Amino acid sequence: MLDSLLSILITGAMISALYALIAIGFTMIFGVGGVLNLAHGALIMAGAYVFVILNRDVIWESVALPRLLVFPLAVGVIGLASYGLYAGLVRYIEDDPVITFLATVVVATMTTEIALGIFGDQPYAYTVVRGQASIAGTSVSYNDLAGFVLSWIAIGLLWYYITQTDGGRSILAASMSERGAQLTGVDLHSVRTRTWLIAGGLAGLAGIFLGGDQAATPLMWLNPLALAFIIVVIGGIGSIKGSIIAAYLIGYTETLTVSMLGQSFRGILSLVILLVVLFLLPQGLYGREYVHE
Amino acid sequence: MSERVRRIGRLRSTVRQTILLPSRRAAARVLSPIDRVLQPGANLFNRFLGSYVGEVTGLQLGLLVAALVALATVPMWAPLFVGNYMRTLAVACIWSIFAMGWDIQSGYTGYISFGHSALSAAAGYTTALLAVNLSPVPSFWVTIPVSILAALVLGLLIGLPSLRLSGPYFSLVTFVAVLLFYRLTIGFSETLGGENGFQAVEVFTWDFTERYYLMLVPMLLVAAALTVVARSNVGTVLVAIRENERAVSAAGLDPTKFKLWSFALSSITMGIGGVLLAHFGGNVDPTTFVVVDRSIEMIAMAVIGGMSSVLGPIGGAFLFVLLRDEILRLWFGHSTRWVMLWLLVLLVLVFARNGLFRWIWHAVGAVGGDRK
Amino acid sequence: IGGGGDEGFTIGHLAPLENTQGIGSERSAELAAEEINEEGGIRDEDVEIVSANTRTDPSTAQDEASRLINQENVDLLVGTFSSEVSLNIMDMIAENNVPYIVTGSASPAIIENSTGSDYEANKNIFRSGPINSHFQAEAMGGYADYLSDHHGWNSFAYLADDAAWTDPFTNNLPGELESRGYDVVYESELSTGIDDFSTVMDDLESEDPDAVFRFFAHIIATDMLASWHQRQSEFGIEGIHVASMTPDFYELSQETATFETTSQSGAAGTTDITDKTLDFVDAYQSFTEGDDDAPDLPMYMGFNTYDAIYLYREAVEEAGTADYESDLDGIVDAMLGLEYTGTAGEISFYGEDDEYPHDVQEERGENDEITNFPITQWQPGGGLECVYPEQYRTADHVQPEWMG
Amino acid sequence: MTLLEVDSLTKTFGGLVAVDDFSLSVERGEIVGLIGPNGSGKSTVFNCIMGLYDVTEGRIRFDGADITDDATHEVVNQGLSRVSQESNPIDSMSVADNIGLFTLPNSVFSLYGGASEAEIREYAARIDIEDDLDQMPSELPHADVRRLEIAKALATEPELLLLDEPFAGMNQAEIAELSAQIEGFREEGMTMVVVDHNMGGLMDLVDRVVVLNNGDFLAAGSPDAIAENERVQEAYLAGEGL
Amino acid sequence: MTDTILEIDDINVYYGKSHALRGVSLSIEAGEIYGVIGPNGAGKTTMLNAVAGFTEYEGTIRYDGADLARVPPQQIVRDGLIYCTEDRDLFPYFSVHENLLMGAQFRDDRDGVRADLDVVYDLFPRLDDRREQEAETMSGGEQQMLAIGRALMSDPDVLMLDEPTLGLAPVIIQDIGDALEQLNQEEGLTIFLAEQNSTFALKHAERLSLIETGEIELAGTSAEFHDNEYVREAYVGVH
Ligand SMILES: Nc1ncnc2c1ncn2[C@@H]1O[C@H](COP(=O)(O)OP(=O)(O)OP(=O)(O)O)[C@@H](O)[C@H]1O
Ligand SMILES: Nc1ncnc2c1ncn2[C@@H]1O[C@H](COP(=O)(O)OP(=O)(O)OP(=O)(O)O)[C@@H](O)[C@H]1O
Ligand SMILES: [Mg+2]
Ligand SMILES: [Mg+2]
Repeated sequence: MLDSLLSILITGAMISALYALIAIGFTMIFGVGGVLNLAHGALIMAGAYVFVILNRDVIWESVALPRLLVFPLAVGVIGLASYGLYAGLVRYIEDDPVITFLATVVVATMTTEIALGIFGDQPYAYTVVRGQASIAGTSVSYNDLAGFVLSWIAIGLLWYYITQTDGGRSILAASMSERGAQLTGVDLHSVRTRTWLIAGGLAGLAGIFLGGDQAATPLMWLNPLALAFIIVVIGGIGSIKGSIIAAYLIGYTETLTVSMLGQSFRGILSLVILLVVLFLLPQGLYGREYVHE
Repeated sequence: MSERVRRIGRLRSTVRQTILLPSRRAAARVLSPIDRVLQPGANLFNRFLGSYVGEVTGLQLGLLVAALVALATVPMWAPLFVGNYMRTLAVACIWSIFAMGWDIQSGYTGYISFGHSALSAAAGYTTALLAVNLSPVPSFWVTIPVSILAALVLGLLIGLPSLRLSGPYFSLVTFVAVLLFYRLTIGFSETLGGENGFQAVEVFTWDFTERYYLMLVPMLLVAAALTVVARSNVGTVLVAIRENERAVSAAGLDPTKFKLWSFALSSITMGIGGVLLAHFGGNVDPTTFVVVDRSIEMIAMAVIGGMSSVLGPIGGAFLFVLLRDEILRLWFGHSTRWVMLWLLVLLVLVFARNGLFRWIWHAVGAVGGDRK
Repeated sequence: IGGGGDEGFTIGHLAPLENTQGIGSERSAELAAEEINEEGGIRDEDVEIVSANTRTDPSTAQDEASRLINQENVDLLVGTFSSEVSLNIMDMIAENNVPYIVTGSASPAIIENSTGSDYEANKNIFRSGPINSHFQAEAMGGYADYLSDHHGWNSFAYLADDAAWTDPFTNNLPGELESRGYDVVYESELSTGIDDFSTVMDDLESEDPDAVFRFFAHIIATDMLASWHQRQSEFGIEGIHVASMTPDFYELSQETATFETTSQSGAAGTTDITDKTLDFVDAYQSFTEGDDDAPDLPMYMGFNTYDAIYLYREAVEEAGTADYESDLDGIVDAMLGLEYTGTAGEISFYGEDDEYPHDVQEERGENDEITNFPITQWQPGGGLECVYPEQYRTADHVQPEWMG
Repeated sequence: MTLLEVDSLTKTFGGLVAVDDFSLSVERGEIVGLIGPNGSGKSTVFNCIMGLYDVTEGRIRFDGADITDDATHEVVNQGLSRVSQESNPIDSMSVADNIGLFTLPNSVFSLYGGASEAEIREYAARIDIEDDLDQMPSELPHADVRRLEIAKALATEPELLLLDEPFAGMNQAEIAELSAQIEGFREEGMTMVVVDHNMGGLMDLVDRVVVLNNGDFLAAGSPDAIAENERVQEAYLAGEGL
Repeated sequence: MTDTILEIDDINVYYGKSHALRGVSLSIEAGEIYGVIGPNGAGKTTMLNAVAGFTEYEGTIRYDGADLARVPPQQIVRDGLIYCTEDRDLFPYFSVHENLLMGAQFRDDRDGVRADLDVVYDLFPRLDDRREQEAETMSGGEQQMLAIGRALMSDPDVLMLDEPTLGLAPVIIQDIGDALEQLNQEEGLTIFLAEQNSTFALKHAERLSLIETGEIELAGTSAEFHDNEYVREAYVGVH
């Protein structure tokens, strides 16, 4: 009993960190542009595929770069892809949140089709870090462990950036009032660029480790993104702190559900929690009323 | 931002000035005599129906009548085309109902739901469960109302808690709701049929012509009913809720009541569509009914047609289904077809965000000029 | 006005074309058509394959099948991979009387719901392979005997997709194994949406079977294989894993497929089941040369589809007509009279009064064990070998290096 | 006869006491001015009356009925209406439709109720924007947007009208005109409570002034008495209104 | 004190078909308080928006010699031209204190920032009481104080104020007036003031313009405005 509790604690901690990463990226974009970016899921998937393409010779015969090089490269590529999505599409329609929301859904669906067309529906497995360790009797793959550590490093850096630096604070400020940000000399273009780059990088990072855990498939993003939604809503849209706390709440709920009730019940308990939280706190744990200016 | 928006605005206005306006003017020259000829008909229409479904110009009436005639005579012309138009158009009728159902709730109130496929699924699954678990299987006259009721009940179950939430929260929760429905079908596969779903629903008929009319007639009835509602006070209040919910309460109107009502209307519509879809193919399974792709498709249809317009979503649904099942097939292979389809939807979102059919409707309406 | 018509013999092929099984099957159909045309076609008419992508979506499949029937006026339908798709289009196909040979899905319900429940209305429906999962379960019993003889494995675990096609396994296999004197220490059905195998692996390790029989068509268990290798769990992984039939699965899974087995019709061309088997594989490979999308091997569905087209040719030549609209009974009689040697084995169909009318008959060996259900194993170094049944065996089953 | 009775109203936000045990009663036919420094709780009192905020303590009665816990639309339907500090017209509807919305019955089954065009014109005419009926709110100058807000409130046929800073952003001429119109409403039998910082406009209009300071009642009396009240002078007026 | 710091030269602004500013020109000297008055919808806000780069316009606007059309908005702010809008545009979920800090987010002189914070809190004790309250929940008048405070935190050379007295209590209006005069005299701050409240503008501005329906009808010194019959009647009123 104690053993399995410990193993739940450890497994839950690993996976929750990735959920937090996804949720934070999603909530940042929402915070800043008022954009509910469903293409975030597509970026997660793209992260995994980019890693495969660069790291393994199964797609391009001649390319098989070392993992240490591929890792930052893939994160960077997804960051840029995210910015590209903003610069090439979202910025033209962001004045209408509904249209933007729909357009990003369409992008996600389209990207999935493209992945299906290119890679088919079979999974492409890869390893980010080989091997496994045993922590307190629970075996943990180095992949998950690395994912956990890097997620927390990323979250920590982001936290410092957002709360302790003017550049970061201006991202939050711009999320509340664009006009206000301009009046105080914030460069909105640079804020947006930074936000989409960071959010994309986070999605790429999460995608790489999710794929390393389970292999890259065209629909690998749907469930994590759904959980990220639950997390973001529970934590409060726009709040990073809320996302982290909710990610752990949901991560542990999921791990518990799976080990106590079985795979089939995944997500169900999380949704119940979501409904309870919303009933008590319609704005989530740390949310603020949704104002759009 | 403003600068970029301006740039695309400029692009839009150049396109408008050099291409759209001249061609519209030319079209207007050709069309305005027709408009004048049809005007007496329009006047008659406006006198008797105008206050219920909105006023039309001569040409708009002509367009409506032409579309109705075209729909009514499908079995006469569809065989002239290469393709399986009888089936495709029947499918388009069902999806028109879904798109309208989504629109009367999400399009009008601005509470964008990503979970509407769960509502049609509630109806479809109820039909299937009745067929599987009861013997003898009750008649249509029982299963259909019960299934629609089931959609309504689920709609209220989703609507009651989630309509308290503001816009984006509502969208995310409905998105999660539909994923949950999917998980439930898998998790409780003993009762809900799992991945395979059920093949137990009796198909109305496999005869293409009969089947087409069986889908067309309910679709037209739903369209008429929803148009009446949308053009009434209720429609006005729903739009007002989208624009400014506080102003609605200040007007002494209960926003919650109206939002729930729109959800109820929408659920009933989704229920009707769900029952039709179940009896159309006989199969009720997660991929056909539940998965979030189905919700996204109906949204895409409503949006490319023109949100909050009832008739727009019908146009959107027909366009979407025809492109997907017939037109794009002429040039593209299987996965490219979907990519092209979504690309076209994306183009409409960016360049004609108010919807193609709304744009056409207004353009046609403008032909007569300022006769009034 | 609709194509097809009276010139030529049109075969509609239904499969998910994002899936390598589907593509393998489609190429095999085209190969069969090309070969048959070189030999003068079917009843002197040129054969044309019209391919439709069913995805894994029953409604799309219904759309596509309807299109093939009504627009392309196909003379024969072959294919369909997942059971839910097959189940969902049968009604409509039965209505239209087009002969339809299932070549990809194994669920007994396909027969039970059609010819098994209303023979007259459904008699245009056949299955040329694989044998239905009811028989597959029995075949697994024979395979367990082999594993027991060879490695001394006597306790087994059972895992399956929570889906219709595995019901016969769930219902029969544990009993089958116990009746042969083995322990079944663990049984579980997994949600097809599973993406975390750690709990399952923990459970398996604590129950400590010698091997786990798992039946995965929806589930792609790459992740499970990876953790199997990483943890060096002390059991073999046997049964069916559809994803593992992909020729490059060994590579795609980063070699973690090593030691796992899966059964597949045609044994992936590793062995000469009949004298047609290897010729077909060769022909397939030269046919798909330079075709990047096609898998290197026809895969199980390819064998079955290829056979289905040839045997149908034989049936209509025999019947003297391919006109199902006027003489379906003649064609059905001819089908039932066939004893056709295909690439994946000897094919003959059960008759109207059998338990599974129009289903492919299982083949049985000397000890009455089922033999047309060969099992392949990925062996260290990436070689694919047929390990069961004995007469087709190219190599002995290898247990994971960390065991024993 | 007392029309509105606010009885020991307290409203707190977290630890902040925005309104503290405040009472106010308004007689039928009066115009009461409610003044006080910024943040003294005037708008909060209005919000509590209108059911926008949950009341922390105290009761509110209107025309004898307890409306403390009623939702906004219920309060409105009892005959109370408020013109808020910020204008919020519905931008996609014309001025006429904006007014029309406020006349619709609160029933999902009433498809075609509401005021006729002539009635809408009448509401608009009472505040002199009948010429703007076909315009969109965004095309109107600020003062007319404020008038539209008043017209909307009139369209609910209120017995009691709460006006939050009706004069803000208007010039002297406009203030004079608006004051005259408000006087007109009173003659038609309407009761009003007016909040404003513009003493010139307010003091001439009202019968009686109540002063709030930091959520507390500070003083009450005739405009002249208040203008001379030293505490009010110090807390708020700074020489104005004299 | 005769350098022209801000020069608006013949600018026109259109909103669709409507011509909101028609050839408006004026110039502001460094160190003065310049007022623009006019009725509703005259175009005062439009003019300030054009200067701040929020509205497209025809014509030229020069600040400190540079053509503003070529300077990105954030640079305009860094160069000391600070705009305090009619809508206030606060950061609703930042506290009062964080809002003030944002005003100084581009400044490097920490001591200066700290000193300015004291100045603002001195000027508006109400803000001092409410340092941790979220801006959104402040009353209308409190928000107005915060908006002015935030603008001051940007260490402006020229401060553009759009209706700073809107919705403020008479006592506060008086305080603000005093503060503006003080900043103007002691720190040499140039103030460009758009006001509906003509009394306030006339009291504090040295020079003024009257703008009506997008055109400058009258320009002159405060004294000239006081004596002008039309201004007295239409804008100052009786009291
Ligand atoms: N939602 C809220 N949360 C926290 N504090 C609030 C909230 N709403 C108002 N307050 C505070 O309550 C006090 C009263 O505010 P209110 O808006 O009633 O003032 P007011 O008298 O209308 O002032 P003004 O004349 O400036 O509009 C203010 O100090 C304000 O900061
Ligand atoms: N975004 C806009 N779109 C269309 N017209 C506008 C827009 N903004 C302002 N206008 C119009 O331009 C004119 C000038 O408006 P502006 O806001 O500059 O006036 P103002 O002098 O500041 O008035 P106020 O005292 O009410 O603030 C008005 O007629 C107004 O209706
Ligand atoms: Mg107030
Ligand atoms: Mg202004």
